Amino acid sequence: MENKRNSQTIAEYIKNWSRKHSLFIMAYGTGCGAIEIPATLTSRYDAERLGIRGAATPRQADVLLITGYLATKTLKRVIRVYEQMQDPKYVIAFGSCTINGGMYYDSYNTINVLEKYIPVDVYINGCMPRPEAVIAGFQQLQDKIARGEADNGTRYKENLEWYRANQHRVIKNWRMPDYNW
Amino acid sequence: MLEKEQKLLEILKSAFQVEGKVIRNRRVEIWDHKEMVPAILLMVKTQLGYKHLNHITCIDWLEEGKFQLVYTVFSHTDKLTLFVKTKIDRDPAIMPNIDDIWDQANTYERELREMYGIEFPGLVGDQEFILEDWDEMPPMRRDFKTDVYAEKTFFAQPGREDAQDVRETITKRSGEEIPEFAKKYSRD
Amino acid sequence: MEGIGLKILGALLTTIMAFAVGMTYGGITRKLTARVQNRVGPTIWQNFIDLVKLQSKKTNIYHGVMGHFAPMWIITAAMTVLMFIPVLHPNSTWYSTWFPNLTFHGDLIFLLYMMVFGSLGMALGAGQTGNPNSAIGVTRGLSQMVGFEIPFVLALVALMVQYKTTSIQDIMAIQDQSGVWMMFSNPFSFLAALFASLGMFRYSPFDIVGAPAELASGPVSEFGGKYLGVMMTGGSIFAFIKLTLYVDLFMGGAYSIPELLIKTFALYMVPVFYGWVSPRYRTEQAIRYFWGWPTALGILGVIIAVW
Amino acid sequence: MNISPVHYIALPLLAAFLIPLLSKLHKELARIVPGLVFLYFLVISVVLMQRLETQPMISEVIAGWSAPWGINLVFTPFSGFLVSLMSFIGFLVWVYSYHFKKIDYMPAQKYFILLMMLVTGSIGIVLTGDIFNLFVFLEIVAISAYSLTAFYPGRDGAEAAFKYLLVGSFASALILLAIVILYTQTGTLNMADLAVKMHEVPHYLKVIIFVLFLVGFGIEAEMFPLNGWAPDAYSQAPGPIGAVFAGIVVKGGIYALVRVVYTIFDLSGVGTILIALGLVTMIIAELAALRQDNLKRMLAYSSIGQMGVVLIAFGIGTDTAIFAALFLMLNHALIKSMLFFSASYLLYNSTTKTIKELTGMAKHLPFVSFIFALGAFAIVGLPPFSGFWSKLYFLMAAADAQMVLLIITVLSVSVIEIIYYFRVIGKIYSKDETSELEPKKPTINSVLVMTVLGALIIIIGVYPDLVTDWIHHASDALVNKSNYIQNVLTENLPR
Amino acid sequence: MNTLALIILIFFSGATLAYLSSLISNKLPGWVALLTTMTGTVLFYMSFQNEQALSFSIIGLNLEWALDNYTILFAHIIFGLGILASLYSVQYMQNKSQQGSFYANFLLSIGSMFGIIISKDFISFFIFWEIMTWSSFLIVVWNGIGFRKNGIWYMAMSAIGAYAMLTAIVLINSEIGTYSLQAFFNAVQENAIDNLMLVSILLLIGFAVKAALMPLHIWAPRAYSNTPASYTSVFSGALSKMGVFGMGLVLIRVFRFSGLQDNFDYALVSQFTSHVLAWLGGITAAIATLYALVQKDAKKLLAYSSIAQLGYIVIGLAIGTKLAVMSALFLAIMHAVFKGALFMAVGAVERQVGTTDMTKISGLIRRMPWTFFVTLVSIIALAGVPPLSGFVGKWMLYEALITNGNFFLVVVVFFSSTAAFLYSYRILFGLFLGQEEDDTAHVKEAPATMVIPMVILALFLIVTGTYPGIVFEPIAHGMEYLGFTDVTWNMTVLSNVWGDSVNLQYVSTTIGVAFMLALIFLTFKGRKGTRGVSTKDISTSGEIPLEHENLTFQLDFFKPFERAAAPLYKRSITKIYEDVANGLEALFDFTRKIYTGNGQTYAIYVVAFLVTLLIVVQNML
Repeated sequence: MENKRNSQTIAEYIKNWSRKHSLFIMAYGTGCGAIEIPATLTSRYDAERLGIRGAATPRQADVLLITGYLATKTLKRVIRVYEQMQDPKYVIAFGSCTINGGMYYDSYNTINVLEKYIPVDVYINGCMPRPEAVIAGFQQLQDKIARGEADNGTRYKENLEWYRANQHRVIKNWRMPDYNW
Repeated sequence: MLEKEQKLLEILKSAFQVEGKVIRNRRVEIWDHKEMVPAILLMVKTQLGYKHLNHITCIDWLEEGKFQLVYTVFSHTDKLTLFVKTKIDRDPAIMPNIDDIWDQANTYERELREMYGIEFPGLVGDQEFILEDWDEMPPMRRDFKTDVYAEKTFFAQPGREDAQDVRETITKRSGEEIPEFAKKYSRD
Repeated sequence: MEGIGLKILGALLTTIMAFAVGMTYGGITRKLTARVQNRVGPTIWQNFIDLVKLQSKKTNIYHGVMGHFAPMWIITAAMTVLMFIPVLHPNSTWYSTWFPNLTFHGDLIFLLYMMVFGSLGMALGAGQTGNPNSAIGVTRGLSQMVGFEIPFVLALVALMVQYKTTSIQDIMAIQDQSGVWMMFSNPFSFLAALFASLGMFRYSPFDIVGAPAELASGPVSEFGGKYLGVMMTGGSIFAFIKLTLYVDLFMGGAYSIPELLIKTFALYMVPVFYGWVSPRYRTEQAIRYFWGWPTALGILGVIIAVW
Repeated sequence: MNISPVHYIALPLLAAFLIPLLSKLHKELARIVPGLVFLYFLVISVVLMQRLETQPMISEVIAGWSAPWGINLVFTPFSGFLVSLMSFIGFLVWVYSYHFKKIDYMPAQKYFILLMMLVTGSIGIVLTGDIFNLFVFLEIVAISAYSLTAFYPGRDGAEAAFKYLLVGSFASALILLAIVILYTQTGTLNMADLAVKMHEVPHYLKVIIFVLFLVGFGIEAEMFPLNGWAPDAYSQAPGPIGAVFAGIVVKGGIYALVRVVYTIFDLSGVGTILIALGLVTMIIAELAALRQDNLKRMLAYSSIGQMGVVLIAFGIGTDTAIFAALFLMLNHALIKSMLFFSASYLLYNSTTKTIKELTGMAKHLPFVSFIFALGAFAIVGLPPFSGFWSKLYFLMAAADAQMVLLIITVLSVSVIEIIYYFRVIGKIYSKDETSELEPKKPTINSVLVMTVLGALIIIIGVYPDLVTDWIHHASDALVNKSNYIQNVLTENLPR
Repeated sequence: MNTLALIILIFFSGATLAYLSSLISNKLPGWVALLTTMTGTVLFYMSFQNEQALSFSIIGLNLEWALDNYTILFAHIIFGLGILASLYSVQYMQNKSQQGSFYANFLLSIGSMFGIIISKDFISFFIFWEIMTWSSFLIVVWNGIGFRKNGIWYMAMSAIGAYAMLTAIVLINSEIGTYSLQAFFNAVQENAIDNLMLVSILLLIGFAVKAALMPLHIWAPRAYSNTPASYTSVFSGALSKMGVFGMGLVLIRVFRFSGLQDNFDYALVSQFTSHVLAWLGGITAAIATLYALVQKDAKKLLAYSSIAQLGYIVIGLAIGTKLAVMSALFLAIMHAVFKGALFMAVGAVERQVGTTDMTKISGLIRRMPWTFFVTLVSIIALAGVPPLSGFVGKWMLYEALITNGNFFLVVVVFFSSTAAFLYSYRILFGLFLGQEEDDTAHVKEAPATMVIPMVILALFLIVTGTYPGIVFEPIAHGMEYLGFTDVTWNMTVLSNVWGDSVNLQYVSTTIGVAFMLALIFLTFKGRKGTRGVSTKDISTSGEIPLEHENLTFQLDFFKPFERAAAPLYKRSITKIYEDVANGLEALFDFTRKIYTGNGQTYAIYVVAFLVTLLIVVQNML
C-alpha cells in the first residue's frame, strides 16, 4: 500500500489527494437507502468535513451512490447517469440489495448483482447501512483514491462489451444513445 | 345493528338476484357473474350513490383455474364499502370493461391487463403500463416462476443459494443456539 | 520601458490575489455556514481542493462551440474588469508599486457593462447545452439581474451626481479629501447598493437561479471538470471584484491589503448572514423585492445627492 | 370654318334627333355618332381655347339679340376650362362604354343619347350667360340623369331615380323661384346684367334669393344635407355614368353655384357660409364613406367629400384658393372617373357590390386593380400623383388665410380617406382567401381609357406645369368679375 | 447632368425597370435592383466630396437639392445598408413570386430616402417623404397577408405624421413665403415666425411617427415583422433614421441653435418640449423592451427592439448636448448596422428554415454557424456590451444624461437596456441554441451572397468597437452643420465633460489577451479527454428522451419577469388605439343613419335646410 502511494509522481499524488478530499456525490435514491443520505450530509454526521458534498447533475459529480435495490427499469437510468459522469468517477453501492439482491433476490424485476452492470468501487453492507457505515465506506473509497486504485471509468470502458452484454440481458429494448469513447 | 348494510344487500338481491353477505360493520360483499358486474356497478353508482371506485383487485385461484376480481366501491353518503366480486376463467381471461363508468378504472384495468393478462375489450391505452419491455408471462400469475426467471435473467451472487434458512445458516456459521422464541420463524 | 513589465507583473499579482481572496472567502463562508449549522464543516481551503479536483478530471465534455467558450468568456470578463478596477487607493504606496491597474482608462459605466459580459457568456454556454434547466436558470438569473440593477444603478447615479465624476479613482480621492465615506454621507444610496449586492452574490434568498434540487444547479448543470473549474475561478474573481468595487465606492477604498481584506470581508458577510436566515424567494418575488424598498431608498439617495 | 360655342349646344341636340333615324341606316351608327360629337367637342374646345389667347372671352349671342336682352353663351377661360374637361371626360366615357350593351341595341341607343344629353346639358350650364337658360340646361341634365339612374330595369334603380327626382324637383322649383324673384326685381336674366343691377335688390330679398340658389344648386353640387340622392344614384346607375356624375354633372352644379355666388351677388360673408357648408359636407361624407360596405357608394361619398373640399376652397376665395379649387376639380374629374371605370370592372360579376367581394381580385384583374390602386393613391393626395398638388395648393390657401384649424380638420379627414381607400386596396390585393367571382376581363377600349387617365395622373403629378397655366387663366377669369361683366355687356354681335 | 438628380433618376428609373423586367423573368428584378443600387452608390461615393447643388422650379415653387455634411452622414447609412441589403436580397427573394413590385418599391424607397436627405426645401422633402412612405407601405403589404392589421395601421399613422408635417410646412410657407429650408432657419434666427412652437411640434410629430416614438409607434412592430427581411433591414436600419434626421434638424438646428435662447418664452417651451421628448424616448425604450421580451416571433422581437433603440436615439437628440447628440447619431448609425445585420440573419433563418417563430426553431448553431456569428456580434453590440460598438453609443448616452443632470431618465434607460439583455438572450437562444430540432436537421447555411453582407456588417461592428473614430469623423462634420462648434473626437478614447474617459484600445487589448490566455488554457489542457457531445446528450435525471423529443425551453421564456412586471403589461397602447378606433368607427356610424335611403327624409332635409339657412344666413350676410 505504502509502496503504491510512493510510486506516484508528485503531480499524480496531488491530483489524487485533491480527488480524495473533494467528492461530489450524485445520490441516486433508488431505494430505501436514500433516507440515509440526508443524515450523512447534515449536522449529525457532517460528511462535508471530509470534502463530501452533493452535486446536482452527473456532469459535476465524482461519486455515484446507488442507494438500494435497483429495478430493471431504474437500471437503465442508472447506466445513463453513470455514463454521463466524467472520469475519474466512483460508484458506491448501498445495502444488501445491490450486493446480492437482498430480500428481492427472486423478484422478477430487480437486479441482484450491481457489479455485473456497472463497476462498483465500494459496497456498504447492511439493510440499510447506517450513516456511520456510509462514512466508513466513503473513507474506504478515499483510501482507494489516494492509492490511485480507483479507476472505475477505465474499467468500464475496457470491459464495455462485457458490461453491455449483461446490460442487454436485462434491458431488452435498448434505446440508449451510444457514446463515442 | 347493520341495518344499512342489510338494506343495501336486500336492494341488490332484489334487483339482481345476487348472492351476498354483510361482512361486518360497513362492509358488504356480493357475488355475481362477470356479465352482471358492469350493470351492478352502474346501478350502484347512479342510483345508490356509490360514486367512489376504490380499487379493482385480482386474486389468482390457480387451483380452480379462475381469477377472482374484486371491485371495491364506496358511498360517501352511506359510508358503506361494497365489494362486488366475480370469478372469471383464467384462460382466456376476459372481463367486461368498465372505464366508461369510472374513468379511473382505466388505470386499474391496464394494470390488471399487464400483471395478470386479463383482457378488457375496448380498453384504451398502451399495452405497456408499468413494466418495460416485458415479453414473458404476466408476472403476477401464480404459475409464473419468478425465482426461475430471476435466476435465468439476473446474476446470482455466489454464496447465496435460494430458499435456505438464513438464521440457521448464521447459527451454523457462528455456532450459536437459536433462541426459543425465534424457532417458530424457522423454516422447518 | 520598465513600466510595462511592472504593469504585467502587477496585473498577474492582482489576478492571483483576487483569485485567492475570492476562493478563500468562499471557503470561509462554507466553514462558517457549517459552524452555524452545528457542523464541523470543511477546511477553509476546501474550494481550492475542489478546484484542483475539477481541473484534474480526466475527461471533459462540451456541447458545442459556445459551451467551450462560455467559461473563457467568464474568466475574460473577470480578468478584464479586475484590470480596470483600483484594488487599492491610488495614493497608497502599495498601489503605485504593485497594483498599477489600468483603471484610468475606464470608468464606472464601463465597469457596469463589462460585468455583464461574463453573464452573457455564461448564458450562451448554458443555452448551447440544450438542457432545459440551464435555460430556465439563465432566464431566472437575467430576470433577477433586471431586478437588482435598479437599486444598484440608483445608488451609482447618486454617487456620480454627488461627486460629479464617473471615475472610480476620483470618487475615492474625493471621499479621501472630504474624510467622509459615501456610506455615511449618503446612507440611503449605500443601503440600496447593499440590498442590490444581496442579489448580486446570489446567496439565499436569491439563489433560485441555480437551485440544485429544482433546477439541477441551473446554468452550470451541464458543465463539469475543467469548464466548471474555470467558471469557479471566474466566479471567485468576480466576488472579489464586486467587494472591491463596493469598498472603493462606498468605503473610500483601502490603503493596504489588510485594510482591503477587512473591509471586503465585512461587506461580504452581509449577504452571507442574510442568506443564513432566509428561505428562498421565487424569481418574481425577488424582483418585486428589489423594486420595492431598495429602489425607494435608491431614489431617496439620488434626491439627497442632488440636494 | 366659323367655330362658335353654339356648336356645343346645337350639334348634340341635332344629333340626338338624328340618332334614331341614323340607326335605322346602320345599327352601329347609334354608338358612333355620340362619339363623333364628343370628339368634335374636344376639337372646338381646343380651337376656342386657342382663340382665348388673343381675346379675354368669347361671347356668342343667340338669335341676334345682344346682351343683356339676348340669350348669350359666354366662353371665358373659366368656362373653357370646365367645358374642355367635360368634353374630355365625356369622350373617355364614350370610349369606355363603347362595348356597353353590345347585343341589345335599343338600350344602347338610349344610353348613348342620354349620355350625350347629360354632357351637353352640363356644358350648357357652364357656357350660358343667362340665368334662365342655366335653369333650362340644369333641367336637361337632371332629366337625363334621372333616366340614366333608372337605366337598369328593376326596383332599386327606379327607387334611386325616384329619390333623385324628388330632390331634384325641389332644386328646380327653388331655382325657378329664385329666378322669378330676381326677374321681378331687376327685370333682366342676363347674369352680367344681373350683377350690375344687383344693388337695386333689397337686402332681405337678396338673401332669400341667395339661399334659394344655394339650396337649389347645392342639390346638384352634392352639398350636405342635400346629397341624399347621390349615393343611391351613383351606385344604381351604370358604371361609367358614375364617372359622368362625378366628373361632369357635379362640376356643372358647382359651376352654377360659383357663378351665382361670385358673379351675381356681392354679399360679404358668403365665403364663411361656403366654408362651413363645405366642411360639414366633407366631414359627414368621409365618415359615411368609412362605414360603407358597398364600393360604389363609398366612391360616391368620397366624391361628395371632395366636393366639400372644393366648396371650402371657393369659400376661402383667394386667388390661390380658387386655383386650388379648380385644380381639385380637374383632379377629381380625372381620378374619380378612373376609379369608377376600374371599380365597375372589379364589381362586374358581383351580386352585392360589396367591398368584401373584391378579395383577391388582383390575381384575376391585375391591370384594373393597379389602376384602382393608382387612383386611390392619387385621390388621397400622395405625391407624386396629381392629387397632391391640388391638396398642397388648397392647404397653402388655407394657411395664407390663417385657418389652422381648417387645415387640421381637412387633413384629419384625409387620414380617414386614406384608411377607407387603403382598406379596399387591401381587399383587392389580399391573399387571405380566394374569391369565387369570375371577373370579366377588361375590353381593349376600356384599358385604353384607363391607361390614358392613369398616364395623365402620373404626368400631371410629376410635371404639374402642364396644366397649371390653363388653370391659372381660368381662376383669373373667375376672380376678375368686373372684367366678365364688362366684356359680356359690351360684346358686339358675332363676327 | 447634376449627380444628385442623376442618382435620384437612376433609382426611380431602376424601379420602373425592375418592375418591367419582372414581366420577362421573375429572377431579373433582383439583379436590376442590385445593379441600380451599385450604380447609385458608386456615383454618390465618386462625387460626394464635391459641392453638389441643384435648384429648379415646379409650378412656381423653387426646389433645391444639395449635399451637406449632415446629409452625407445619413447617405452613408442609406447607401451602405442599401447596397448590402440588395446584395442579400437577390438570394433571399429567390423563390418568391411578384419580385417586380417588391424591387420596384425597394428602389423607390431607397431613392426617396436619398431624396429626403438632399432636399433643401420642404416641398421636395415632403414629396420624397411620402414616396418613401407609400413605397415602404407597399412592401409591408407586399405578401398580401394581414393587410388590414399591418398595412392600414402603418399607413394611417404615417398619414397622421405626414399631414402634421404638411400642416407645418404650409404654415411656414404662409409666414415666410418660401419653402426653402435655409430660409426657414434664417427666419427662425430672426424670430420671424410667430407660431414657431406649433410648427416645430407639428414637424416633430411627423418625424416621431417614422422614428416610432411612443405613442405613435404602434405601426412599427406589425409593419417590421410583416416585411421581407431583406427590406426590413433597410426599413428598420435606414428608413426609421429619416425620422431621426428630421428630429435632429428641428431639435438641434431650430431649438438649440436658433439664437432665440434669450427669448424667455421660447426657451421655456423648447426646453419643455425637449424634456417631454426625452422622457417619451425613455418610456418608449422601456415599454418597447418589455414588449420585446415577451415576443415569440424573432422578427417581432427585433421590431420592438428597434423601437426601443430608436427611443435611445431620440433621448440623445432631445437632450441636445454635444455628447448626447454625438451619441444619438452614433447610435443611429450603429443601430442601422446591427439591426440591419440582425434582420438579415433572421431573414436567413426564415429562408432556410421557413419560420421565425422561436418556439418552433432551436439549435441552429451547428447548421448556420455564420448566421449565428453575425447574430452574436450584433446582439452584443445591441446590448451595449464592450468591446463592440454598441457600448460606445450607450456609454456616451449615459455620460451625457448624467452630466446633464437627467438622473431619473438615466435610470429608466438603464432599466430598459438591462432588460434588453433578456430579449437579446431570447433571440440568440431561441434561434440558435438549445437542442437540435429533427425537422431542421437538413438545414444548411444561407448562400454566400446572403452571408457576406451580414458578415461585413458584423466586422464593421467589431472594428468600430475599438476604433469608433471612424464613425465619429462624419458625425462630427454633420454636427457642425447642425450648429455645434468645436466638436472634438478621438479615434479610440471616449470622454465626457467631467473629464472621465474610457480608452477602448486598452479595453479590447485586455479582453483580447485575457481571452487568448483562457482559450489556450481551456483548449489545450486535457485535450485528449475533452470531447464534444451532441445536445441530445444531457442530464435529464436519468430519463432518456425519445429521439424526436425536443426538450429545449422555449415557451413562456420570461414568465417570472412577466409576473413580476405584470402591472406594466396590463395596458397595451395598441389595444387603447384599437379601442379608440373601434369606438370612433361606431361613432361614425351615425352618419349612415343620416342617409336613411328614404326619399321623403331627403325632401325634409332639403326643406329643413332651406329654412335653417334662411334663418341663419339672415344674420350673417
